[in-house]
Amino acid sequence: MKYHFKLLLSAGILAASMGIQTVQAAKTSITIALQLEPPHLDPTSAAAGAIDSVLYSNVFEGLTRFASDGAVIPGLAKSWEISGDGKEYIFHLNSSVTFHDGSTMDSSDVKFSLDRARAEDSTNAQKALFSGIENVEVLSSDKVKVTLASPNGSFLFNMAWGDAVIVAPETIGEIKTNPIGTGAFKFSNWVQGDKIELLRNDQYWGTPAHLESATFKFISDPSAAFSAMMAQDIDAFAGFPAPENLVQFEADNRFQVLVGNTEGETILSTNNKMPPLDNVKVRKAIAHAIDRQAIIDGAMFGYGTPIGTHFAPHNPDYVDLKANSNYDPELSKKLLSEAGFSEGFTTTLKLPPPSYARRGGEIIASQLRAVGIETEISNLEWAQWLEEVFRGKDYGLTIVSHTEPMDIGIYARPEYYFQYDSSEFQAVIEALNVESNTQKRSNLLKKAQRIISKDYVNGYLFELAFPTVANAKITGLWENAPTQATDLTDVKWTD
Amino acid sequence: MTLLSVKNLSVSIHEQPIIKNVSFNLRAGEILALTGESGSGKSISALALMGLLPHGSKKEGIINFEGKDLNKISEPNFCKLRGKKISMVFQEPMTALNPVQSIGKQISETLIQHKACAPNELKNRVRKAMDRVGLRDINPSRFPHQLSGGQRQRVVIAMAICLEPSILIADEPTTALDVTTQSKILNLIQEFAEKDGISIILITHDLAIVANISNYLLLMREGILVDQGQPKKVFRDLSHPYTKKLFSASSKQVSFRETNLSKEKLLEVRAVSVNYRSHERGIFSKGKSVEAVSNVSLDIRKGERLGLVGESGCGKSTLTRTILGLQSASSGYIKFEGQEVSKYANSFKKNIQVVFQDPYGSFNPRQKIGRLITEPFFTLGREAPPETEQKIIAQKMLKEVGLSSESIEKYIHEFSGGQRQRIAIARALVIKPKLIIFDEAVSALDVSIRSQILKLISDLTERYGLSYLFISHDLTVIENITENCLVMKNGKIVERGQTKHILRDPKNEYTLSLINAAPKFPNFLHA
Amino acid sequence: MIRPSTSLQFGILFCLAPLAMATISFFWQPFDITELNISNRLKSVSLTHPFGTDHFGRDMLTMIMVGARTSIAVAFVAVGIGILIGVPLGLFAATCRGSIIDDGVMRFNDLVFAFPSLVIAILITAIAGPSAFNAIIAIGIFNIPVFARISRAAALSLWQREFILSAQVAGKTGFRISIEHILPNLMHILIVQATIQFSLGILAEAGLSYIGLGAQPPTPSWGRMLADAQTMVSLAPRLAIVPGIAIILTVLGLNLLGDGLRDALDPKLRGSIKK
Amino acid sequence: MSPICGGHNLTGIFMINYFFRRLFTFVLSLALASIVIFSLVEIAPGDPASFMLGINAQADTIAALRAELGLDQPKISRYLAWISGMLTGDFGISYTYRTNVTEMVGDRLWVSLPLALYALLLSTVIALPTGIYAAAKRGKAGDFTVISATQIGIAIPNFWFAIILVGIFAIKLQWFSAGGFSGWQNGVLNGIASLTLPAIALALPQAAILSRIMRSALIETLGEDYIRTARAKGLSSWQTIWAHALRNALIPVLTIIGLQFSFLLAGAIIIEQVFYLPGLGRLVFQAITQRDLIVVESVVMLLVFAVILVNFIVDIAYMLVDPRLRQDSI
Repeated sequence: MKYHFKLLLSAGILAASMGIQTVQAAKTSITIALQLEPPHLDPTSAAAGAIDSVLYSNVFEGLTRFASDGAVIPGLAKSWEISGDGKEYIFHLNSSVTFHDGSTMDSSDVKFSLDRARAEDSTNAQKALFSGIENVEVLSSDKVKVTLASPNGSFLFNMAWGDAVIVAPETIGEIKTNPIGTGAFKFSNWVQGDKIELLRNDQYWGTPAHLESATFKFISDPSAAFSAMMAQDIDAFAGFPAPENLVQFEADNRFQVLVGNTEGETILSTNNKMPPLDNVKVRKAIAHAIDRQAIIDGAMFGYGTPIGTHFAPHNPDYVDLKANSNYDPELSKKLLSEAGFSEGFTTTLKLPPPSYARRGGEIIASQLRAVGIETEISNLEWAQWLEEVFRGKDYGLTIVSHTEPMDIGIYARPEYYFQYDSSEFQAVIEALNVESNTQKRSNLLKKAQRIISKDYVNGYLFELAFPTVANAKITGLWENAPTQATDLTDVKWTD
Repeated sequence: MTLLSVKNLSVSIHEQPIIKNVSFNLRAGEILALTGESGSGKSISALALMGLLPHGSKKEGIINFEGKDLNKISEPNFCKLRGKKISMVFQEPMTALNPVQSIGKQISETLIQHKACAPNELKNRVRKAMDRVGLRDINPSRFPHQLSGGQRQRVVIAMAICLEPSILIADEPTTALDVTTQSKILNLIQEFAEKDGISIILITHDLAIVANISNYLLLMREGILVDQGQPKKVFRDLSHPYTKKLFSASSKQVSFRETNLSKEKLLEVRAVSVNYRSHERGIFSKGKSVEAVSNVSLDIRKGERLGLVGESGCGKSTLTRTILGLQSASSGYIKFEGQEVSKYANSFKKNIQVVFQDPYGSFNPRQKIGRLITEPFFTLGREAPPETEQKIIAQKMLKEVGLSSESIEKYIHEFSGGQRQRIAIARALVIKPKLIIFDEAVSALDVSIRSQILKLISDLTERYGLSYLFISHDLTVIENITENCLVMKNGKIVERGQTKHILRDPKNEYTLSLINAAPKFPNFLHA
Repeated sequence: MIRPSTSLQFGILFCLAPLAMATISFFWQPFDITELNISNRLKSVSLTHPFGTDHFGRDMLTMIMVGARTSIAVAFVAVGIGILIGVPLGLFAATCRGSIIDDGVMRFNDLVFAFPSLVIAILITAIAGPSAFNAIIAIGIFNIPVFARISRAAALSLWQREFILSAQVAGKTGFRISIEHILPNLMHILIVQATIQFSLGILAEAGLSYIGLGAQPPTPSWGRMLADAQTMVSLAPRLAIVPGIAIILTVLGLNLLGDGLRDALDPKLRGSIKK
Repeated sequence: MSPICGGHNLTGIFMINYFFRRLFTFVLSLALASIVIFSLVEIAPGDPASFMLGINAQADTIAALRAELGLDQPKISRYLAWISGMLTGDFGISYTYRTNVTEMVGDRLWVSLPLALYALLLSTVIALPTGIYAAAKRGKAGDFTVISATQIGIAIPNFWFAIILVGIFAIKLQWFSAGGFSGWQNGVLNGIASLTLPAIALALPQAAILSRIMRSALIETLGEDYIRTARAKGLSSWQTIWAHALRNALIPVLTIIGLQFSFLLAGAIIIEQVFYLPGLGRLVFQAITQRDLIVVESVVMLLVFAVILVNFIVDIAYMLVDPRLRQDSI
């Protein structure tokens, strides 16, 4: 009887009743949405942040790890010793760590992971992180020694990246579809194009997770993201793609909105070798033509922190240099005519897909037009952007968010797509790389920020905000995004 | 006994009156002929009787059948009459049958619809109906496209008579058929009236048929009944002027002066065969070829008027196309004034013109008459006169064919069928060719107009000293307008000679059957 | 049923409105939409802004007016490509009817039809970058077989007509006959088909722009307005409704126009009562 | 072509012959299509390896990945490898997902195929009765209503309609989920429920088109002589429609249904995007942006194959419906 009744029900009512069931059953599980789906599940052989978003800390762990505030704290290595010359690191591993397949994690796994990442045929997207490693030596099952060619102040930081997680040689063959790590969750199922499911690892070496299971759903379309959240099909959305909708969620007591900071400096990247942008006056004129607040309001609906240099504002070493490039169209026009462009000029503005770039690009184009600079906008997909702009350096201006943490070092690479070549800056970074004294490092970092700011290498816009929308009853979600991760170890439902 | 009585029947379609105040009676077992030229409203009258008028029509008056007014009864009740008491046969057998149903199924539908018999008897009843209409050898599981036109018409008749209705309305049942088939179908219809006592309303434009088989005739013109009576009396008295006009057009010989033929050959067709490749081919095999024209030879001398008679599908159109150079011959040759003709020879093309059958399809509807008529000047190439002169010639030609010279600025849809055929003749004459091919040039015309056009052809060719090849399926037309003629069957010439001789004393059996089958006015009229 | 004249009237009315807006926008625009005024964003309907302002503070009415230009131009040129290539192809195939060339043209048609148009459009923009121009190409390519097919079919039946035979008797070449006799007689079919393809073009432009592959900023188009509005539907529904209705009315108008023209241009209905 | 040659044997031979001829063009079209697709995908700028490794990758890393993916092979041998793989049902390994493309496509088909069929079913269920009704009532108020509705239906962009559906039924009323696909393993009804809104959005314009075609095909058939013949036999106008007109009118309708099916399979990209359904369309869209060339090639090829196959089936179906085609050539 009941069965027949069910059949007779319209699909709609059925779906509604199911909705109620999920709410009641959802106490120990969570459905959390992300915008991008991982292409595969090996964090050590792709740049895709989406892989870390799902797996970092949940499934895979490294020797060190990022805390939610961005600090580097012990991970699989409970402690370490650094030799006096700063070249030798001895890591003490946590004992009783097992992989999800039951095998134990020991120092041979660490050696394997690090050697694999720096090997000749490695496909690690951040191979540079490991380039300073000269040797990895197993001292005992829970002790491993890493020898560097030269001291590296950011080595521990580097080891916290998702690209440096520890993997096991036995399971490496299938890592792309069946990742076996040491984290608080084990990988359970992946419906490509739709979702990834994780289950709690009851054998976890650390504090076990509250949730029994978690489902990551992938919703790339911003309006679909809004609908899914509003219809409560999902419990949370980490990195909500449509800032314009956050107001509505904030006003709705079913939801909470966490706006955290990220390591993403959104900049108007400038081709420092392409005339007339090779003229520092022109770059300065551009910098003064830009109204950051208008861009933050127009493109991000107010979410984002203005920056004046390539550094995250929440970092203690940050220097506020916004005054170097305050909004002053008159000054901008003056600088242009000084540079010999009183009639203005035309350049290209190539925009990758994210809405900060597309919308921001329109606003910047309009602001530049006001001082006489015409831009030809072309919208590119990421693949095209990488080919044309990043590798081909065939661009005048572009907008992109550099989300890698502590990446000011890229300005020291003259072949990098900015094509910024300053020996002064390069010297600072060289010094920084071998410096491990905290205070000296801080001074060097501040100096580096000032150099690029006064050279107007790029137009510095804002630090990308990381909005998370979640059901009001969820706690323990990361507010900030020091790295691309959705750490669920501490997440739970409150009643 | 009066079976059906029609009083003051008027029909209008979209507010436009089509038939006005028609009254007549139909008695049991009678063949009532409803005749008139196209547009006279005879088909609409039939549809009005069947209650099957097109959308947007209105009918008034009384149609009394078995004590009921058919104009008043409800649609469901009318459905019970159709097919059972009153049935109908249509003009186009090629389209009157559902192409995707077997003929047996279509015939049985009448029986099923009126619950005439038990399901297990159906097969027998269908067989019986088919036998009755002369389809003894045909399997009911056949589909319409597997039958010839005559056979299809028999199927339609079988559907109409299988319930032995009181009235059978036959709307031009033989017009689309070959003459030999026509006579057989007419015989069949006559038989129903005589043997089965079915009253027939026969709609036809052919007065000879009317005279031959009907008991009573109604003559309509522009929706009005103009004359009626027994055919014998009507045709003998010819009291109404319109009747007289029609009658003389159908029977009168066109005055035809015999000329002395020169010996000089204008066109020489020698042993020409034309093969068609059938479309049914495999991936690797070419289709089998079908011989449409087989070893045909003919000559046209200067001033000669040659006829070519044959039924549909005999290959006469293919022959025409071959002579015109639109189709290449598989073997044999064609010479014009002693020179072999190649497809692109302009010296030949400027001396030959053609008039086609369909007055509606022969002209580009988007061009003005002036441009249409002067098109043949293209064959002259650089010899063509300047445009202003072409226009003058065109105007002159229009006058010659009896149209005003202002017509030059008009479009073709502003003309009637007869006028269009005049324009076609004007177009053919405009470059003064030596030879014209008339391909069924009068077949689509009403009888009164047909005689006018024939007269025009005769006059003009005489005046311009033209030769022509006149192709027709109609012996009476050929008789009136040619001195020599050829009879064609299945791609071959089966008989040739003087037209008079052939018609009077045919040597070939096929020619004889053609002559016998053609409806002629019965002798009683000449008495 | 809508009488021919009624649907024609409505069709012309609905089509003229966007056309007029587009034309007027060349001479006069209520506001300058190249200047973004962020503080003025998402203003609701008022006397100064009859449709309000968008997320960049631009006047929606002006956006609709200028957007009409792009939408119309894209659809128009795409139809033009279809006609300019498809019709000669179809006529050529009909002239060589039954030959290998005819067969080839038909197979080509089938092949193009077989490709998923949207996927190919995405591929084209992946190759050449998204732009209104590439959208035109992508939409235009799929118009070619449409026009080739209908002009071939119509031409084939015309080739059976006797007036073509007379032209052949007059020694005219297939090419000349196609231009002089065939083309004018299938003009009415082409016009009707063009209005239909035009309306499909507007929808296609909207679809491509919606996924970001159509017109690029700062050029506004109706499809791009919809795309920009997609995340703001709940915030300011009119951002999606206004361009949506503009598209619907224009497409509706074109379809009505097509229907009306079909009846008005049908030669069967001219000069005589239909049988 | 002679009218009385239709013995059963001859017909049979002809049908087989016809079948093989169609099969030949079928295979030829596929071969051509594969070349077109391969070239189109190959000339697209952008490198899958660089895409995957991002902006910090070193040149040697990219080269290593290219070698791993087989991208360093010459184009011709890659084409041949692709084709021969396809012939054996092996579509290769996705560059980015690193899983078997055959499996991936198979998974996506479980969403796209039911969605296409669902939408097609909806559109047919709406369109045929309304089309038939309008044709039967031509010139009357009912016809006017249907025509007006179809005009509007055609004019509405389906993604726009989809957004409105989501706004009303998912966000306001919460009857359906706003998107996503719950999977068939959670029950067939669940699966159907999650495909309902997308199917409606897809079906609406299709139904409007189909309804118009049904109407005009039926009106045209109703003008045929054999309809008059049937009426003369005593069939009522509805009986005539059922018994005679419908089957003949269904021939053009069948073509359109065939075309619509292939359109729905491939053309749902935007709808799949709006409802974030893991379907074929979104797979190919995503694969293009990620330069997952092998997936793009294989899916597009599969879609083309589907269209050509549907055409092939429709052609063969014609022959079964229409006895004339068993003999005459087309």
